[in-house]
Amino acid sequence: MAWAAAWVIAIPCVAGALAFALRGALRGLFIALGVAGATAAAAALVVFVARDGARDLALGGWLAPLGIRLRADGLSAFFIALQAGVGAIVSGYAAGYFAGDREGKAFWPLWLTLWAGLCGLYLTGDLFNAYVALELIGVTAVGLVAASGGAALVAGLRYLIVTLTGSLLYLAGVALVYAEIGAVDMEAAAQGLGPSPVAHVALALMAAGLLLKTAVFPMHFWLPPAHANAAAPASAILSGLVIKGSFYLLVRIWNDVFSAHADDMLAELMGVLGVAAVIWGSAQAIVAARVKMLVAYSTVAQVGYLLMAFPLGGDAWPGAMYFAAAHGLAKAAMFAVAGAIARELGHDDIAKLGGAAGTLPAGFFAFALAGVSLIGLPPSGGFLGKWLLLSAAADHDHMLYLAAIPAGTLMAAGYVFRVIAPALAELRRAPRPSPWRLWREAPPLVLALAALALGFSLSPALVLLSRGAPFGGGG
Amino acid sequence: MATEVTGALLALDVVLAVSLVGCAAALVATADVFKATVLFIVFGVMMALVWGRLGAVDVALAEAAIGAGITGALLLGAQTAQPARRRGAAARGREHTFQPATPDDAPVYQPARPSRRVAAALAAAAVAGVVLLALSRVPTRHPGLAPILAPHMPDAGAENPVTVVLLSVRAYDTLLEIVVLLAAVIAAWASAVPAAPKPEPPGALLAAATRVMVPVAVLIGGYLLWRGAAAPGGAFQAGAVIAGAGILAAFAGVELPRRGGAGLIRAGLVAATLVFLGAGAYGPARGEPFLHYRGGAAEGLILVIEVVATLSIALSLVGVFMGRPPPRTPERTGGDDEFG
Amino acid sequence: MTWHALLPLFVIASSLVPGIVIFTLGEDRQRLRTALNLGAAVGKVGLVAFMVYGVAHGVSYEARLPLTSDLDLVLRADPLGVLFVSLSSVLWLLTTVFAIGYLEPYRNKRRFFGHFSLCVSATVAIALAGNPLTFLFAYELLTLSTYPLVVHRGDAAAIRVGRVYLAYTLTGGAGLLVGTVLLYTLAGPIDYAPGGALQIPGDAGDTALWLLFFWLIASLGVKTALVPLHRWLPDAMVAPTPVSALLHAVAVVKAGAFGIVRVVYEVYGIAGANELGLLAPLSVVASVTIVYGSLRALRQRDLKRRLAYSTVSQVSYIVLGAAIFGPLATLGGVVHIVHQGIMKITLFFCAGAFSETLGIHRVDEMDGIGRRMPLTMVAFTVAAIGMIGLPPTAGFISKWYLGLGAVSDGQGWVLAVLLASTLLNAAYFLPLIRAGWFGQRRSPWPRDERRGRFEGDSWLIAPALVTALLTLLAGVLAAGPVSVQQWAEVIVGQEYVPASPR
Amino acid sequence: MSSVEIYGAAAALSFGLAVYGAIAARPVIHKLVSLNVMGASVFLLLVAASARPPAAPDPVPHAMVITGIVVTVAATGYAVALIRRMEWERGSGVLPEDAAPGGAASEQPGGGGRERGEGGAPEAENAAEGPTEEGRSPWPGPPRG
Repeated sequence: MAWAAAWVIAIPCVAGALAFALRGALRGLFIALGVAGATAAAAALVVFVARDGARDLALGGWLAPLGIRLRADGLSAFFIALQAGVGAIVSGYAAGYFAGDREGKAFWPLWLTLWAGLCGLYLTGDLFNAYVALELIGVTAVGLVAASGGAALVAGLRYLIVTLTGSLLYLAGVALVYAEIGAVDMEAAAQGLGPSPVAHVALALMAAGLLLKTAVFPMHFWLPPAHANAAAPASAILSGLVIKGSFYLLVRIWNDVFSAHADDMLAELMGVLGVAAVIWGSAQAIVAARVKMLVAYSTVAQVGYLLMAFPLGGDAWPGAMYFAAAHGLAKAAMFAVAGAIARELGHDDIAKLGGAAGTLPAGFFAFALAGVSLIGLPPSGGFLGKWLLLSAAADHDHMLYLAAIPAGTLMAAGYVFRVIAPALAELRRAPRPSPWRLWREAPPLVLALAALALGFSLSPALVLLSRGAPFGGGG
Repeated sequence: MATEVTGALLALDVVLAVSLVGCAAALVATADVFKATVLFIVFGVMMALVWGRLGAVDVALAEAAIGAGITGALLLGAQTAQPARRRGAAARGREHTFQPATPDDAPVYQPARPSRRVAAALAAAAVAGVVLLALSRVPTRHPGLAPILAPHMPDAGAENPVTVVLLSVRAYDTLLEIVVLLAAVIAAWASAVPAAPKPEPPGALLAAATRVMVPVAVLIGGYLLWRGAAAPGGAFQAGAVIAGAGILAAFAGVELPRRGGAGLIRAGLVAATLVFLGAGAYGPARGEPFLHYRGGAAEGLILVIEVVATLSIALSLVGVFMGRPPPRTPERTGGDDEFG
Repeated sequence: MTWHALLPLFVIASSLVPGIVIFTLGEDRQRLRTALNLGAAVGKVGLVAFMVYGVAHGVSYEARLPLTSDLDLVLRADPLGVLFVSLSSVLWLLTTVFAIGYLEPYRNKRRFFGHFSLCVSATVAIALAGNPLTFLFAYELLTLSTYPLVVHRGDAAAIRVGRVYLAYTLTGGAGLLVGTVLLYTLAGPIDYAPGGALQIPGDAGDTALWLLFFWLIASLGVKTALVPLHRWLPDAMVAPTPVSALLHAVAVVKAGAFGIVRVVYEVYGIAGANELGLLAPLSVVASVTIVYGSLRALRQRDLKRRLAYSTVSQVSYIVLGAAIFGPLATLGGVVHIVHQGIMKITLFFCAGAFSETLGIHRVDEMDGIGRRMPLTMVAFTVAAIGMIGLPPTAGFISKWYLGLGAVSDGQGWVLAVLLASTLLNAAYFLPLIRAGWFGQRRSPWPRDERRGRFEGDSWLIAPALVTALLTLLAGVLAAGPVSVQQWAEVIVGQEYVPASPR
Repeated sequence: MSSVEIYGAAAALSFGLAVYGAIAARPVIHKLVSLNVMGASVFLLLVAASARPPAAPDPVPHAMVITGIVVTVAATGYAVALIRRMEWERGSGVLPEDAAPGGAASEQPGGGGRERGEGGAPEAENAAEGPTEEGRSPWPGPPRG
């Protein structure tokens, strides 16, 4: 079953290529097959890893330090499961959202190749191959943003410049690793890298590049305009999934490759950046004028929580991973609803949302449920993620995070209810709902309910995460 | 004799290194974008020489063909005139046409705000300093991956080690790289400028040059592709040269076959990805891991992949340079409504 | 999951599932929605009765959902939990009847009854929570399900009050989250256990436990409306009366008090808490709240705001009962959980009936109301007397045991507090009764809805009469075999057994 | 100081200069040029830092560099397409945050185009307006009938 890892990458790739080359019904068929196939392959891989533990696949039969090694362990399977879950539902949403207009034609090939790139990043065990995957993700993600033209085009161009700079900083780190040990395979690097300053410099450069691509405060300036101005399905994909890619790679090299060099000073810096991101992002979200801008700044804030796992360590790691999954689901749901609002009401200004729950009852209900997970109220995945982070903070007496996480929770409540409250207000006039309404409200509801369901299913996730993952003891 | 030779080579290295950094410094410092682009092309040629000195001949070829050639052409193309953008229904009627950039009136941009420049300088100093520090501590002993590759060379399907690494050992990298190229074309076409510039009829000199250069370039490309198996060359360098020919032909107004021209181009763009994935699936079909091919089969497969890759790379580079999809039928413009 | 484990889940599901179904029903499906509501309420009361019978005979019902190797969600029917469940299920039935009558002219009924059911499910989950984590789950769910009810009217005032309500309750929730995490860090994953789950160490770690106790009390205090944190309760009177009736008499405020009782008795244990000297400050806070609440109620012109401040004061009796060491005071506190519920809900029902039938909202408009709506006024009078604490009503029982407990623990000053609050209660309830029965009606009623044979809508008046009757029965039959006090004595017995098995 | 170390140092220096250019340059094309220089210098760093002169040149980093070069040209091509579209839509080749105060007249991208106020065409109107101009695609398409 080792080849399941390869199909997870190959199927969306083929589907993306065909979605570009073909036209008409055949194209639609291959897109649907691609999404279904990729999801099935991902499910097979997750079951496979959960059952039999981590598995390596030496591509082309070339053994590790020379050839490229695909490594499917708990951590990668967890993120691939998130990618498949959110990806499939957002694809359904996009089918309804783009029904027929031009912008949708460029969406599908870019989205499917992005899917392949993300799965490639999650599975790769090779540092240079991760660079190529990062580039593929960067170019396709910018493509998704810039396809909408206007302000999205400017945001996309800025995003492209930033993501290229980030990738090259990361590559400089890989170059130094290769200079030090003559190999770019993660495992070889983990064993070969001694305590020399070259390794420290390589880690610093790679971390800087990846933090830039994960939009960590203060390098977050490019994210809000890009995610807010893109089309709703694109924003859902970007905030929910693409941000997780570079974060995953940072976690992978921090725990696997540079575990001996991840000294406290750098970890503490990450933690402080995380706290600053939570405070700054939430503050910006509270004063944002548009729903999409609010949700985009919320992403900047939630990435802050993920970074808090670096200084805390221990069981903060599974907590952060679980929080990332819950955030992926909830954020995709929120952007989907924001898209539905923009299409139904013609605008998404928060000030003019009065009584909007009348036209989009299920939509605002989904937004509220997703908000519950984003704020971190039980019973949601976000709550359990924060619970694990908090208990790790309490164990190590990190007072800063013990204060920052609840503060972030309250600020998140602040900006989520900014959208819910006016929507509940009395309905003045009921604009005529469009026929696509249900198709645009169902996917976010499913995503939001999934985020809440995570509130009860922590143990299977922890079992999966422990399969050979860097912080899992399991086999 | 040997010492003078090594002494002379050392002097050459110093000169090359210094001019490389000087080029980069001038390029970054200048306020005139056109001057910066020309300096970049010089930088690219310098870099090709450096690759030669470092014994990386394949890379030197790639750098010259793609780094300096295609990228230079792209950057210069970005500064040519664009068609007028007339307000549609907004009837504000404002109209402005961009005249072609002639060296004398090329735009001179004010430098960024001092605060931005200080921050940039700090970041630059930090990065350069950190890398220099690391370079000073790099060990001198490790042998790299060459000795590990050597024993596998006989049944690897090609003599040139770089081609073996590119198309067999790290074939997955190359696959992803081709998908990146495809993605770049798709994304570029999605944001195409709807109004295509009105190409003037080619001057006599251009027409004559094209009639001579294009066939020669295609021939060189073919040669590079074929020699790639045993000596420096290969799909990417060949693809870049043929792309150069394609761009020249486009400017000279060479016509495309009438029916299905656009469909053919799309198939060509996508061919490399599909063929590569097909070759990859050849392994699992025989119980081997993905992208596994050895011995006789390897030679054939590598050749097929290289040929198709050259075609796709050439088309992708021309496609990205044009910046818009080819028109499906004569009467419809190549605007972004064509993308579908 | 044996059959015994399913009962707690069924009790919660009996209101959760209809709630979800109501959300999917159309706004105009009036008849089906009413049937669903009433059916669910009666079903829940039946299930709870069965559970009470089971627990009385020593059957243990416990449902356990493991989250991680050591963290799990537990629903357990222990005597204290069952007491609160029975209170909420009975009062939910009555309030549903009242709400159906009250909301006749309103719109958005689907949204109201959907969230109404979710809110009761959360309250029942709070009652049955077996460990602090489950309690936190249900506590936050309660906040989420009550917010739409508070802002139900949808006008600017409701939205503003909603924002204040959220600010207070979510801050309390965040505090409880941190508190529970610290509790789990200090003591490991504990369950509620009669007599206290924490091993109170002799001297080491006192300050940590001491600080944690008051952090938890402060977090829970927001919903209990302890003095500095009570601002949101009077403002929340903007919500429709059935919301005020159920939420502020039974669900939200009582959940906070119930949480404090859990922390004092089942986390720290009354003995441990007394040892650490935690009870004295708590009793001071409770007493201050009691007196302050009554003082503010005195000056309120609006009837519902006066009742709200009275709630602020009355709920702190429960906290006071928990803050005095000794079985009698505990009995007084626990019994008051039920008594305060039924008395206060009667007052709200009457206030709702007055405003819906005669359109009166202010205290000085009640002249001669007894002649116009005698039945409702009788219920109002019984409940008011109960609030003051005169025999034979239930209120007397609570205050009586609180007084006895205070004396037996040597806390004489508590008697003074009880006396003062009783006088203040009289000061702001008796004038209403006098005006109601003996006042001369000069101006006509602002609105006169004579529906059906009764003095007003029977759906509104019947629940008030039933709860007034319950108030009397709880007072008169207190010492009898089947009574609230009897059940409370079982609870008290468990809390004070020294070496109770953990 | 063998030649490999010289080139290593040159790579580090030009890498630094390119970082400066990528941040400080105002027109996006100039940033793009700096990015390409940054890419070339990182590739040089990769090969120079790991080369051990007496030993035969190691093919693996060479392959990586070729892959890197092609990826960089793909990204550059896409960036150029975006810059062209931005100039066409907004009339300015400078990102809003880098705009010179008041949009000096002399800064026309690619020749004489007047740089309008940074507001540019209101976003909504851009997206809605489809292709309005005629104009033959430069692709070597068949001549118009």
